[in-house]
Parts: sequence; structure tokens; C-alpha cells
Amino acid sequence: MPTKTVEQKERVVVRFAGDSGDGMQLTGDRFTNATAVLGNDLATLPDFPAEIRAPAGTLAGVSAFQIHFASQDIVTPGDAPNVLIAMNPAALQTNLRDLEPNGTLIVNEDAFVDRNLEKAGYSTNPLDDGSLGGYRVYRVPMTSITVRATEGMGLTKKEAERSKNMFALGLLSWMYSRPTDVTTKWVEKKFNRKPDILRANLAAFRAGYNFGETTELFAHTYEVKPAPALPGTYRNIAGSTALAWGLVAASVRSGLPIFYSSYPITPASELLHELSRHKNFAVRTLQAEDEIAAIGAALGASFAGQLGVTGTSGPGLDLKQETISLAVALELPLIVVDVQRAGPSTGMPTKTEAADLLAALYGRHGESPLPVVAASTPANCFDTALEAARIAVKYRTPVILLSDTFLGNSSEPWRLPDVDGLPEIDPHFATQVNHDDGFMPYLRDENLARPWAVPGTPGLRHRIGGLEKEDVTGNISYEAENHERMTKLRAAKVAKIADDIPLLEVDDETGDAELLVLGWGSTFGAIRGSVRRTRRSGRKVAHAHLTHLNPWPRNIEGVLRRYRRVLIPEMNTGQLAMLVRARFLLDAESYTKVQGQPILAADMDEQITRRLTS
Amino acid sequence: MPTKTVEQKERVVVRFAGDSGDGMQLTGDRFTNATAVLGNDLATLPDFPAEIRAPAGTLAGVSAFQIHFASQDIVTPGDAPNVLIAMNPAALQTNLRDLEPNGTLIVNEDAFVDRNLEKAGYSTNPLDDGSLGGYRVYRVPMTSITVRATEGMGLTKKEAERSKNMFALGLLSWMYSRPTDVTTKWVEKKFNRKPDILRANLAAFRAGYNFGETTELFAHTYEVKPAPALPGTYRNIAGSTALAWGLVAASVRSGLPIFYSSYPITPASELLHELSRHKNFAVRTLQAEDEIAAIGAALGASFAGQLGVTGTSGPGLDLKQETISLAVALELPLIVVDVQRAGPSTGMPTKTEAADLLAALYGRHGESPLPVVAASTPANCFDTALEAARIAVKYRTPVILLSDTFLGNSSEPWRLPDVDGLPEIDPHFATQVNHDDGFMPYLRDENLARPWAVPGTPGLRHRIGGLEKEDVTGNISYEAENHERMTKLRAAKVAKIADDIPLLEVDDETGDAELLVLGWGSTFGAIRGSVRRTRRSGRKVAHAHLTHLNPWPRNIEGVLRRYRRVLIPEMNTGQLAMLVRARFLLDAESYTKVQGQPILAADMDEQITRRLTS
Amino acid sequence: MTTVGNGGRHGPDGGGGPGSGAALTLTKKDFASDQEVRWCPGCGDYAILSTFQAFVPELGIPPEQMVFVTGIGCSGRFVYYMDTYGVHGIHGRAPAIATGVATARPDLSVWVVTGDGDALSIGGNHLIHALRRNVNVKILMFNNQIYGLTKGQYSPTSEEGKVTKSTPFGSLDHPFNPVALALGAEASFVARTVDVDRQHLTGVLRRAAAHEGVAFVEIYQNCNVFNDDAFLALTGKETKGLNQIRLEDGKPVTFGPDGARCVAVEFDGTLRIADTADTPEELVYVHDSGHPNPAPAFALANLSSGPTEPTALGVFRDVRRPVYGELMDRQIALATEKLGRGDLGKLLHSGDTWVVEDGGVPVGSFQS
Amino acid sequence: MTTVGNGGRHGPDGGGGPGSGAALTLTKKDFASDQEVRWCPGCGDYAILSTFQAFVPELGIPPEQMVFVTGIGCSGRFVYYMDTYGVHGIHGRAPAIATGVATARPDLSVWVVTGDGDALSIGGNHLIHALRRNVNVKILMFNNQIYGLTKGQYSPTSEEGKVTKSTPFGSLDHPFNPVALALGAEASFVARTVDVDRQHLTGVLRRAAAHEGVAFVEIYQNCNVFNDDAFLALTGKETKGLNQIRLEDGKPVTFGPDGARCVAVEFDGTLRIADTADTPEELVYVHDSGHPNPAPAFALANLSSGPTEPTALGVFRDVRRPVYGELMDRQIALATEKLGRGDLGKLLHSGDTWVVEDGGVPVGSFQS
Ligand SMILES: Cc1ncc(C[n+]2csc(CCOP(=O)(O)OP(=O)(O)O)c2C)c(N)n1
Ligand SMILES: Cc1ncc(C[n+]2csc(CCOP(=O)(O)OP(=O)(O)O)c2C)c(N)n1
Ligand code: SF4
Ligand code: SF4
Ligand SMILES: [Mg+2]
Ligand SMILES: [Mg+2]
Repeated sequence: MPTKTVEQKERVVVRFAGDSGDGMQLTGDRFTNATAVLGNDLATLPDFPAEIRAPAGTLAGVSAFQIHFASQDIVTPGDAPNVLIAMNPAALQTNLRDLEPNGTLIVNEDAFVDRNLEKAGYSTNPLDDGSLGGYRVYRVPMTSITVRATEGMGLTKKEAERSKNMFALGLLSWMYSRPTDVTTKWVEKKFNRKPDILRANLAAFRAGYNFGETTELFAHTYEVKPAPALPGTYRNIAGSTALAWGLVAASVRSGLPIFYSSYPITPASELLHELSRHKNFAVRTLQAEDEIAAIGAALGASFAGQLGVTGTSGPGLDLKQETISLAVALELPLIVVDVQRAGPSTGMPTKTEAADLLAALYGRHGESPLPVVAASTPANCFDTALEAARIAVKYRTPVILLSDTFLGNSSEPWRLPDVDGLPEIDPHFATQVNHDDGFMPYLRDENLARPWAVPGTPGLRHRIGGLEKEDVTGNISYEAENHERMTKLRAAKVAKIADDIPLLEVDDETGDAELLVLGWGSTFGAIRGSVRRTRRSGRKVAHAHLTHLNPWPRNIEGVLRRYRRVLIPEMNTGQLAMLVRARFLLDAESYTKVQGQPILAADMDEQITRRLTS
Repeated sequence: MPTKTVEQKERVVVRFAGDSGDGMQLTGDRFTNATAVLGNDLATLPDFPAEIRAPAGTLAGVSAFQIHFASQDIVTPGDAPNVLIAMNPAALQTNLRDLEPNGTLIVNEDAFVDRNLEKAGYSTNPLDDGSLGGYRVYRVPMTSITVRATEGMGLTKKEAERSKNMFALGLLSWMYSRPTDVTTKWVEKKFNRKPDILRANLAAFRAGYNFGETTELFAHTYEVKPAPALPGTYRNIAGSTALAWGLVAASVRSGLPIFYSSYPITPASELLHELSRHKNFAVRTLQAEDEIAAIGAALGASFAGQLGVTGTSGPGLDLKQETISLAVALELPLIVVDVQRAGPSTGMPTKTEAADLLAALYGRHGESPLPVVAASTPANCFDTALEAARIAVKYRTPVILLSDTFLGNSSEPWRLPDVDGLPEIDPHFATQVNHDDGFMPYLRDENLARPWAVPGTPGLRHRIGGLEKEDVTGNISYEAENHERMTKLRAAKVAKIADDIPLLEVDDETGDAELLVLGWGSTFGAIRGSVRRTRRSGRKVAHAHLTHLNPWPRNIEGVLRRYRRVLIPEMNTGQLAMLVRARFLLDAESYTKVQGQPILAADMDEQITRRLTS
Repeated sequence: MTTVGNGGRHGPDGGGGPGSGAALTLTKKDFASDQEVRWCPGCGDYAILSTFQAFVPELGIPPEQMVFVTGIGCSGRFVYYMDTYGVHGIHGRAPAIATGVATARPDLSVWVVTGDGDALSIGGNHLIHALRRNVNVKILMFNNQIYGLTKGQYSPTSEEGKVTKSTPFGSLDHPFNPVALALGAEASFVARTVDVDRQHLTGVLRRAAAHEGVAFVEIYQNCNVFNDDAFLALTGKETKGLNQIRLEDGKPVTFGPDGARCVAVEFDGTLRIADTADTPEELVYVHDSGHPNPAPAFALANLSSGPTEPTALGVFRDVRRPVYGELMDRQIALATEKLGRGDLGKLLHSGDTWVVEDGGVPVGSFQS
Repeated sequence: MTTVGNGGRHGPDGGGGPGSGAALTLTKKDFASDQEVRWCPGCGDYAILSTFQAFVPELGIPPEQMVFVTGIGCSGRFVYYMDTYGVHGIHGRAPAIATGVATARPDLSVWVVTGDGDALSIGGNHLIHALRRNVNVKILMFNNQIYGLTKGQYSPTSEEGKVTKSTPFGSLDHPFNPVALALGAEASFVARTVDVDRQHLTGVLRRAAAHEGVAFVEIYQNCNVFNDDAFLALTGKETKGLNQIRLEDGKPVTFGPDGARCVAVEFDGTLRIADTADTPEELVYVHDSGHPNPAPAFALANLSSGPTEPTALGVFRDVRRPVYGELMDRQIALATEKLGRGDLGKLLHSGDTWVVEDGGVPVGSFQS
């Protein structure tokens, strides 16, 4: 056995790509866990095919999973992978363009047969025609080794072949010195009812590991040191799970049952799926007949004293706007989650975008203001959901929470918070008559919030509706000054929330940055990563990120004016930039990318560098 | 008979107010026609009660009609009336506050009996308790004189009393020297099948006229000289009628049948009512099951080669947004009329507002740009509808046309255009394959518009939908760069319309104004009136008015920068102002009024004066 | 211009409410709000409101346990006149909002009041889904066969050829038969009654209130302003005896003077109006609202083509099906029993986790 | 990442089309677009598409006279595979869009393809209104009792207790019976068939195409990925003979081996499955899809509680009612006849006008 050298790496981006049937998501997941346990910081991003079940071997059927892990704090799933594992020609065809120059390409040689090559649109075999010259290519007959390794285990050939993803996992585990016990234990637990499959999977995994160790193909393994991390218990979490759990946490911390009413739509369906599993938290989930019914029922539940939540994506947001407007008039707590995707219309349902900001703020007839918050990282989805609930309940208002496809699908390690340390939310139900003349449903408190008196409370019976209401009494009123007063009160209530949110923080280590990058939403990782990187190469750049899109933190103007230039990168055509320009008459520049793809740290490098060298 | 003096007046504002059953709208209408024929310029505004049929004599049942007429070009229905005719105590109660100080108040004395006073919330009779000291009060027993005048005509007392509005009309006709023949002829025509009623109406009308002439109550009559006017045939027209006729005209000028599909909603229902009367223009009207179906059917009709139009008000606009977004993706002609009313939610359905601008521009998920136009005066609704159709057809795009309650209900004289001089609209249907590889539904012309190939055309079969489309071919595409390209193309197409619309005109007589008032929509009259008036008293003020809200005229920036200050008055909380500020980083000031009431010339006087004296 | 009143609060005298003691003695007054009733004089809505307020105390439900949800339309004003909890929603969405109220809080008595346009035009989808789900909501649909509030356009129940503001040349749409539609949508309770027949209306309301699950009640309601006398055949002194077909459980369905006419079973799968004298006794249809099969109720709904002809009134169908909100509560109870009451800490720590100790070094083992 | 293909244009060979000559000889190829068909391997949608394309030439309608409108869902892709005009609309709105197409252009042959979620969940309202209006659109609803495209949530036709991604503890909703719902919504043509029975499907399509006005066709469609074998009782070799109740006009409805079972008329107003031997001949229901009363069709729809039991297949109802688009055209023709073809100049000058002459002085007289 030749001895292999161990090379140290600071960061690595690996992408597993194969047919939908090849189990790439699972492979990625397992690699992630082994990486996490090693103490690397990491971020991941799956890339599902748009088709439900495309024919095997086709381009449409390619499924991929990317992981970025490092010995330092990282913030994105990575841009160009350093390593690409391609389980078949189609996977190579659709993913190769992203691989870094001279990157490592590991292919399942067995899959490069004529039929598959043809399906992938290759007229010649790329393994042979010299077209892969720019990469370090490793041809590994994964299928056949797997089949051999599992011989005599009583599996059909097809069943045996199915374990080839475990082979790939084993190989990569060896290559990056990942612990094997984590995976072994998981396989044992997962397949404990199917001993044949269990054995085959373990055998394939070991075969992959040993292949790396023994074959002369690979000269060295890599080590990525653990990243320094705060002490605590960690888990890896995807944005959609974190968001759902944040809602559950809001329920626990407020004592209000969650009433999640939604109509399935990619990529928001995940929230419905996740929440429907937590009935033992008294979470009520209702799959409504459409988006309008979904929000209607959520609003009804809020009136009845629960925490109404509805989730959707762009097309559904459009449909909900009329009822959101009713919620604005009723001044009841309500959370509307919009997991943004590429539009207009049906657009590209599986692709990311963040172009619903203006619709969230202004997409309703009349003057219909409400708070808007946006999550910035997968784990931050948890906090932002809690924050949305806090605002909704305290201020008796619908809140729109923006996420997006990229955030929902990608994941990162999350240091689990202490449950008792999470913010408490006091529903502060009205129980007493609040005025000499009886109960006044629109008599406001110091936050301009009105009382929330729920059915069943004696003495507080009242009727509310979408017609303009008289200040204090809530009676219907067509009176001119009252309408103006109410319009202003509704706006003032939302504006006042600015007193109750954290100031905008700036990441500006030296304090002498010339360019401020102002972000919101899922661009956080790309911006933060790039700002740190470019700063290291001498650029004077700072980063601030908005969680609260309405109202803004009180200090935003001061922050913005501190910098010579302000750059606002967005996955839309410049929506936040427009708002900033309008409010402060400040010549904020816009960097936009509307490709259904996240903004990458590399994109930001370019934007920052261009601005700070020119 | 005492001889009465004749006093000259430049302008008069008269308001007729009474119970819904008193026929005030008809009275106002007739007075308007007599005024028009006299050659005065005029503008009118009805004020309907919010209730369908409130109990007689109640405040909720008051119906009013205001007319402003003058010997000069006028532009609004007037602010404070000079003359108020109050047919009962409730009418007095609800309208008196608007009457100018020392204004003329003519009351139907007979109606001021205890029961009516009580219903109107008077504890004492205002005619007797001195509370009307600040006005010139004329007490006329209209009911009893009318009854006497129609005695012996075979009418019941109730029937006879019903003619008292004709008495009021007669009295006012005398007072303002209106011609009587117009009214007489109309009565004769209208009631030619009901001779009793005919005679009674004529008798009441004459009694009113003669009462003015003979009684000593009134010392003089007034004369308002004809206003200089361009030669031509005129009619009085309300905004809603003009808008409907503009659509009919678009049909005639394009050869495209109108397919108007709508769901009733105040104040847009008028369009459905009016258009449904013109079946002989091949106008198809469909009362759909809801707003979503309404726009869906309109879009279907557009696909089928007709001119799909849908009309609604705010709540309905919210509901239509998802389908508008589809229309943006399909790039088909479609007109969406939004007759704005006071929001949010159900708001005040019978009250005016103009707060849907941002929703029209940005109220859809994703990047979903479309042209927006807004009508500025009742007659201008005709032109704007034609313009909306021209843009929709030429650029294959949905267009949102904004009107509002105030515009829809008010009316003004309209010099009838020469039909042949109206713009021609060429639907320019595709009839030929446009590419070597077959028909390409997204191959654009020089305007970036795509071909409109309607079903039935051989050789051009194609499928389009809301998923992102490949440039040129229209095939479904999830390709990143294509999405960005298409996003930009859709925006560029709309932006390019700026080359094809008139430049922004400025009313700045001397060219040395310091303040520019930039308006849009129904504020036109109030701004124009006030600018002229305040200019006469020395203010250096100019006025420009936007018809095209997206894209803006090419010269707008130049116009705005020419003035030291820019004031943008809006019936919302500053929506256009925000857009102007964002685009030009120009410190445009906002004057906002959100009271469900139009901005008055008096409001503008104050705003202008304050800015040009301080 | 003026504060129209209505809505919001209830005055200090209504403030106390009757409490929720066991022995309630409620009266009409306990359910009437202080708001001035504002329908057109002569509107059928008055009769319904008055009958409802007179009836409701007998249910023994404290007013604060009741929630009314209405849509937009003249009927929508109903909510302001009941001194209960109430939401005046948006057009067509009352069944959706009420679904939320009733599913969140099965302890409440939830009522929807809606119009023919509100329920069947814009709100059609929510209605049929509330019906199939068997949400515990009582839906009273005031059918005046016209759009009242928007001043007189035709509605989905208007007869063909109707001349209205939006159809000056006559409407083209074939109307819905609301009872048939509800039955097609799997409703567990369907009834029809008329505004002016206080006793019949009360009887139907009583049955609806007693029904567990969703109840759909069509109430023919006269709009004297825009569609006067649409139901004269069923309410007119002379005509009602000829046209009202009263459904009573367990009884052969006969009607008309001396029961001269009847509903007969045909061998072609229909029910048909016939002369009683000509119909063999065993073929006279005997009503059974509790029949598990909705077919007889549907056949009754299709005896004639509208309320200008003999029309069945009463409870068409009243069967027991699991109630949506209760099912959901049960599912929560079961899940809680099985999985234990949700523990947030446990949830966060579920699945794969790892621990980093003080030095910032991971302990390197998963806890699952 | 990639251009998924589909959609847009049709290639140059499809370009010419067969023209609209009188003697068309169309073939399957004339209706197949050049787009790669992209359902999951094994999906029932393939069978329907293939049967449809094989059937459609016989209608003799030139492909450019046909318009397909679909919603969102796996079924929605159908539009891309037919080389006709087509709109892939948004979720649930196909009936509304198609209503516009068909009403604007009665000369076109308009087809809607939709799914159980698309048609009955979000699109429920448009569906029932298109049905009552009798718009000239053929609606094919692919019912797989699941949401396919969004990867496996339950649908409004899923059976109670269904475990799906959105209902891990089982669904609570009582499903619709689509045929019953359509009948309740006044549909003039209602049928049911299955994806894999090419002959039956063709027969039903033929009847639907021939029907003037709206046709609602429920097609049981197997989703082998998320809801495999939902219709096995009706399609399985051994079971289908036991469970398919074929409706044929003028024939007594019997089924099962040797027609041992039948549909019997009950005196309680229902139809019921019975043993033929025990049923008097005159009480065996004889099918008549043209019966003016929808009651028998509704009773047939309620013979059993779902496709796992004996289920009626075929045309339930097929009656003639005025067609919406034609009515509208007729109204336009009549108005034009009565009022004359619209003249814009005349319209503008209608009512009260006045003339101002050159001096700017009004002539002072009205022209009406
Ligand atoms: C989204 C929306 N569309 C339209 C309207 C206008 N609108 C209010 S009530 C109504 C119809 C009322 O008819 P119906 O439900 O029969 O009630 P009625 O007034 O006859 O009691 C309409 C169209 C609205 N308020 N909101
Ligand atoms: C407004 C909107 N809401 C939700 C969706 C997501 N969506 C697309 S298809 C679908 C359901 C598909 O089910 P079905 O109609 O049964 O079609 P199938 O895929 O089973 O053929 C849903 C919920 C959407 N595209 N648009
Ligand atoms: S319009 Fe008709 S339904 Fe409405 S309140 Fe008046 S009478 Fe009643
Ligand atoms: S998910 Fe189901 S319905 Fe959709 S294509 Fe696949 S098998 Fe067919
Ligand atoms: Mg009605
Ligand atoms: Mg389905």
C-alpha cells in the first residue's frame, strides 16, 4: 500500500451530481453530517430537478447537492465547486460549467455508455475526446465495484447498483478524512428492518473508502481543520425547517396555538409539510382550497385567538393581497410567509429570486401599510419567524415575512438556542372593558395597538370589518377627517415599530470603509463572504444587512451617510435601492441579478472590486 | 310686479340637496343642460348617498348635485357652493357646512316639520333659532306651492308633491337666467306617455320660475355670460361614460371587438352598465363570477383576437394581479381599468382616492412591468381609454388605466371629436411564418412587441404560458441568462413606449415660475384652476400633469429640474412623489389628502400660497 | 360626511352580557346590538333578522360564544345587528374566514350570513369546500336573486333573460339551483325557507343549529328595491298554498289544497309532481332528510325550475358526518398522546446534533 | 440551466397545417407537436394523450381551429403536446380563460385540460360557473386524486384519512364526487372514463366533442409516482369486470359477470346496486343520458362512495341547452338589427348636445 500524503485545506466546495434516482441528496446529507461532526463550518445547497420524475439518465433528471466546508466561519454554499462528482453523463453535462478551472472531477466511468451519452447530448465520450483537459479527472468504475463489493448478499443486480452512491460517499469520506462511524451508525439505524440493504450499503461505503486508500489514482487526502465555534449544541438546518420551527417556537413562547393555513406551492409547501408533523404542539394545519381561503382561515383563526399564519410563494401572494388588506383594516395579528421564486407569473417555480419586496410593501389597493421582515440565512429563518410573530402579536398587525427558494433549500450549522432565552411574546388579550362607554375595539395602547378581545370573553363583544372605522369606537365611518386620521394612525403604528427593533449593525472592522454594501434577504452570505475576502485584499468595504424592511431601523440614514458609496445588491431589478433613493435622496447604486440563481460571493467580489479600484 | 335687477357673475357654484326620493340628480342634470346650452363652461359632481335606500328624511338618505358654471374656462365642480338648495332638514344638516360664508341658502320651508327635524338631528328648527345668521336664507314653501300649482290635474297629493324638484329647478332657472325651453322640451319628451305627470311637471317648473319673478323675496337675478369656447358640437359627459365610449372608439378605430369582462363593484360597475348597452358595436360584456374570472376571460378573448378589457376598483385590482402577471408573461393586449376608491380593504366604497398607483406599478410578484396611464378629467377619460388601447395593441401588453370615483362621477362639457380624426389602431395580426425555423411567437418587432397570431390562422399554431419562455422561440426555459434577458426585454419594451408618447407639457405662461406643481389623475382640475388663480395674484407657479405614469415622458427630468421647487399633490400618502424622488434624487415635496374627498382648488391655493410666500 | 354608526362596539348596557352560567335566561334583547338597522324600508332582511333574534335565545348559547361572519352585500350588514362577536369580511370570503374561526375554536357557535352573489358568485369555491369539509358553521344565504348592495345587477340565481343594469338586453346565464349545488358539494345539511314565514324559518334555523357540522340554509329574501316579488308564488296569500311543497320527515310529500298534489317516485330515477289521486300510495315519496344517500334530496331540489313554480321548502338533508374542527382537535389529541406534548427543546435537539465544547472543539459524536 | 424545450412554437413541418379545406384528411401527426413529452415514465397522462391524438382527427376540425387551455399541474403540460393553438394559464383559471376564448370566438373548438386540484380546488368556482353558463368548452379533468406537480399533497378527491406530505397523520377532508358536483352545478354534459381504457375513453371523447355547450369529463388517471393504483378496482384485469358499471343509453344498467348485478330503482328516491336476479325487470334502471332532469344522473353518481367500489362509467348526462357564446352572438346580432350597426359619430352625438359656432357663441339649442 502506498502511503498517501495529507494536504491541509482551508475550504472546499464539493458537488455531488447524478440522476434523480442516484440518491445524491442523501449522499450529500450524509457527507454534511460527517463534516459537521468534524467541526467544520459548512453550508449546503441542494439543486432538485424541475421535473417530478424525468426519464433516467436525461438532463432534466439531474439532481445535485453542493457543500461548502471550511476551517473558518463561512456563509454561503460556495460558488464554483472544487470537486465535482458526476454519476452519469447528464450530470457532467449540466454541472461541468460550474467546476473551477483545474478542479477535481470524479466520474462514475461505468455510466458513460452510449445510451447515456446520447441522452445527455454528447456525440462523443467526453472522458475520451480530450474535452476535459482543463480538469483533474478521476475515472472510477463505481457501479461495477459496488456490484462486486455486494456480491453474495442476495441482492439483484439492480438493487446492488443502487448502493453506488454509498460508494461515492465512502470515497469522498476518505478523500476529506471524514469520520466513518457517523455514517455507519446512520446506515445501521436507517435500514435496521432491511438487513440485506443494510449490509450492501455498508459494503459499498467501505468499498469506496478503501478504493481511495488503496488505488494509486489518488495521491493524497485532504484535511480541513475544525472551525472555531462557540460552545454549544449544533445541528445542521435548512431554511424551511428553521422557519417552521421558528413558528412553533413563537407558539411555545406566546402560548398561542399556531393555525397554519396554506395552499401548496413550490417552494413554500415545505412549510406546510414540516408544520403538519407537529400536531403535538397543537399546531393546526389546514390545506385550503386556494390561497385566498388559506389566508381567510388564518385570519379567522387570529380573530378567534390563535396565531394565524399563512405561507405561499409569489403567485399566491398576489391572491392573498385583498385579504391582507382586510387584516390591515382589522388590525389583527397575522403572519404571511412569502418564499419567493422567479417570476413573473408561473416563472421558474424551482428557481430563486427576491423580487416580491415592492409587492409586499405596496401590492395592495389603498394605503395599506404593514411590517415586512426578511430572513438572511437558513438558521436566521428561525429568528425571523419569531420576530415576525412578536411584531404581529404586539402590534396587532399582519406581517409579511420574506424568504426565498435559495434560503429555504440551503442549510447551515445552527447553534441551538436556549429555549428559555427566546423572546417571550405576550398575547395580552383584552379581558376588561376599556372605556366608560363600553368596550372600544379601536382604543389604542402606547404602541398604537388595539385590544385583542377574543370570542368567548364576556363583556367585550364587538364587530369589526373592512369598512373604514371610526377612531376609538370602531363604528363604521365615512367621515373625511376620520379617514385621514385612521390612515395616518395605521401608518404611524407600523412606523413606530422602529423604536422596538435593533439598530442596523455594520460590519466595518476598521471603520474606514468607503463602500457600504447594504443587503437584505438571502444575499447575506454572499455579501458577508465577499466583504471579508475583499477586505483582506485591501478593499475598504463594509456590510450592513436589513432584517426589517418596514420600518427600517432608526439609524439607517446615519449608517448610509457615513459611506462615500452605497451598493445594494438584489435578486431583482433594484427594489430596495429605489426605496432607499426615494427616502434619503441618496445615490445608492444597484447591483442586480435576475437569473433564478443566488448572488454569489464571486459576483460580489467583482462588484466590490470594480467599485473600489476604478 | 317689481322689476328685478340683473347682476353679472363670473362664476357660480350651486348645490341641490334633498332626500334620495326628491330627484336632485335629475334636477341637477336639467339645470346643467340649460347651463350648457347657454354657453357657460361648467363642471358637475353628484354626491350619492352610501345607503341603497335610506328611510326618507334621514341624514343617510341625502342626495346632492353640485354644478359650477362660469363665463370662463373652468376645471372643477367647485369647492364651496355659493348657493345651496336644501329640500329638507337632513339636506341642510349634511350640506350647510360647505356653503360659503354669507352664501345663499334656499330651503323648502314645508319640509321643516318636527318629524323631519328630528330625523335630521335638529332639536330646534334652524330656520327659527337664529343658527343660520351667517347666510342669506330664503324660505320657500316649495311643496305647498307645487301642490297648489298642480291642483285639478288628477294627481294624488303624493304625486303632486313629487314635482317639487321641478319647482326648485324653475326657481333657479329664473334666478340664473337659464333658458326654459330646453327643460320644457325635455319634460315633454320624457313624459309623453304620461300626460298627467307631464302637465304637473311643467306646471311646477313654471310655478318655480314665476315665483322668482313675482315674489319680493328675491331682489335680483344673475347672469353668467357664455364662456369663450372653440367652435364645435358639445355635450356634457361624465368620466365613466367617457371611459366606456373611449373603449368603444378604440374598437371602432382598431376593428377589434371589445370584450369587456367584469365583476360589479362600486364605482366601476358603471362601465359594465354603459358598455352592455352597446351590443350593436359588437361589444361583448360578460359579468363574471369574480374578478379573477373576469380578467381571465378578457385575457382569453385577447388571445382569441379581440380587445380584452376588464374593469374594477381597488379590491378587485388585488385579485386580478396574478392574472395581470400572466398577461405580462404572455405579452398580449389587455386593458385593466381601475376606478380607484378609498381603501384599505372595503374602505369607503363610494368615496374617492388615488392610492392604487404603486399597486398598479408594483403589485405583482416578480418583475412584472407594464404601462400605466391615468385619466385627468371626465372628458379626458375618453382619450385615455383610447391611448390605453393603442399602447396595449401596439406593444402587446396589459395596460392599467387609472380613474377614480371623483372622475367617474363628475362631468364636464366635451367638444366632440371628429371620429375620423381619432388615432387609428392597427392590430397588425401575424399572418405569416416569421422565421426560417417556423413561427416564432417571441420574435420581436422594432418596438420589441411580439407577433399576435390568433387562433384560426393557418401555419401559426403555437402555445404560450406563464412559465419563463426562451427568447424568440417561446419554448419553456429555465436557463439563467435567458431569464435575465427576458426580464430585461419585458422591461425594455415598456420603457421604450416613452419614445411614442407626447412630451410632458407645462402650463407656465411667463416661463419664470419657481414652483412646479406636478399632478396626475383627477387632481388636474383643482391644480389647473388654482395655478391660474394664484398666478393671477402674482404667484410664480406652473403646472404639469402626467397621463403616462409608466413610462414617463422623455422630458420629465428636464421639466422637473427647471424649477426650484416641485410639489406633488396626491390623494394618497405620496406615491408618485416617492417614485420621482427615487428616480431623480430630487427633493419633490408631497401634498397629500386622504379623506375620500377630491383635492379642491382651495386646498391647492393654500399649498401654493404657503410655498410661494414663506 | 357622517359617522354612519353601526359596527364596532356595543354599548355599556350590552357590556355585561349574560355571563356563561348554566341557567341562562336569554332574550331577544341580549342579541340585538345598539346599531340602527339600515336596510331599505320593506326589505326582507328585516324579517329574517327579527325572526333570528327572536329564535336565538332558545339555543341557550351565551352571546359571547357566538361569532357571526358575513361577506359584502346587503346581507353582510347582519353582523352589525347581532350583539355577538363578529367579522364583516370581504366579498365572498366569509366561509373561509369562518372555517378558520370554527376550526380554531370548536367551542364557538359560528354563523355565516351571505347573499346569493357573495356565496355563489365570488364565494362559490369557499362555499363548496366548507360544505364538503363539514366545517361547523351555519351558513344562511339570503337569496334575493339580485345584487342589492351594488344596485341591481343580476346574480347567479337570477332567472335567464333577466333585464338588469348589467344586462339591458337580458341575461344569458343559466342560474344555479343553490340546494342542488350544495348537495352536489357533499353538504351534510341543506334546507330552504322564506324570509316572511316566521314559523317555517324558525323551524329550519332550529334544525340547522342542532345539526353538528355545516348547515346550508337558503332563505328566499325579497329585495323590494331591485327585484320585488321574486318569490310571490311562494309568499303570496293566494299562491303560496299552491306552490309551497313542505318537507316533513316521515311523511308522504303532498301539497296544494287538500293535498291534491304530491311528489311521486318515477321509475326513471326522478321525483315528479303528480296528482295525488292518480298516484299509488307506495309511490308517493316519503321524506327522509336523514337518508344517507343525497339522491332523494337532489331529486326534490329538481322538482321544478325555480321559485315561480311549486318548490320544496324545509330540510332536504340532515345527516351526521364527522365534523372538521373536531377531527382536527382529535388528531391533535392523538398526536399529543402518541408523541407527548410538544417540547421545543426536544424538537430543536431532535435528529443529528453535535456538541462543541468550551475550547471550540467539537466533541465529535452525534446525538440522535 | 437548460432550455427545457416544450411550449412555444411548432416546427417548420407543422407549420403549414392542413388548411381549412372541406375534405380534410387529418392524422394523429397533425395534432402532435414537436415537443418531447415529459411526464413521469408510466404516468396515465401518456395514455390519455395518445388516445386523444388518435381520436381527434375524426372530428375533421383543422388544428388551427382548436385551442387548448390548461392550468398548472402535470395535466397542464398537455397543451404543449398538441399542435394547436394553446394557452398554458395559471393554476385553476383555465375555465375562465377558456370562457373568454369560446365566447369571443364561437367558431373555435376549445378544450380545457385540468387536474383534480386545478379544477376542483383552486379552480372550483370557475368550473362550476363555466358549467352553469354552458360555455362551449370541453373540460377534461385528469383525476389522479393527488397533487402530482407539487409532489404529493392530497387533493379534493383524495379519500378521507389519506396520508400525504401535507397530512402525515391522515387527511380530514371529505372528498368531492366530481360528477355529482358537476351535476349540482347544472352541467349539460357529464361523463366519466379511465385513462387506460382506450376504447371507452374514445367513446366518451366523441360524445363530448359532439355535445353543443360545455362538457365535463372526469378521467381517472393513474399517478404512479404519488398515488399508484388508486383506480385498480376499475382497471385491474380481475377487478374491473366486477366494478365497472357501464352506462349505455336505452339499456338497463347491469354489470358484473353475466350481468349478475344491476342498478335498481328504489322507492325512496335513490338508485341502488342490487342483484339482477332479485330485481323486477321494470325496476332495473334504464339509462337515459338525455333525461331533462339531472336527478337520475346524480343518483348514478352516488351509487357508491368512490372508485374502489363499483362505479358508473360513461355519459351520465347529455342534454341540450342554449350555448353561452352563441347566445351572446345572437344578442349582438339582435341589437345590431334593432339599433343598427354601431356608428361612433352617432353615439357621441346621442342625447343632449349643443353647438358653438365660429364666434365662440353657443347656438343655444339642443340636438337630441
Ligand atoms: C372583491 C369585491 N368585488 C366586488 C365587490 C362589490 N360587491 C359588493 S356586494 C356585491 C354583490 C352583492 O350581492 P349579494 O351577495 O347577492 O348581496 P345582496 O346585496 O343582494 O344582499 C358586490 C358585487 C366587492 N365589495 N368586493
Ligand atoms: C396560485 C398557485 N397556487 C399554487 C400553485 C402550485 N401548484 C401547481 S400545480 C398544483 C396542484 C396540481 O394538482 P392537480 O391539479 O391535481 O394536477 P396534477 O399535477 O395532479 O396533474 C399546485 C398546488 C400554483 N402554481 N399557483
Ligand atoms: S337593496 Fe334590496 S336587499 Fe338591499 S337592503 Fe334594499 S331591499 Fe334589501
Ligand atoms: S407526478 Fe404523477 S401525475 Fe405527475 S407526471 Fe408523474 S406520474 Fe404523472
Ligand atoms: Mg343578493
Ligand atoms: Mg391531480
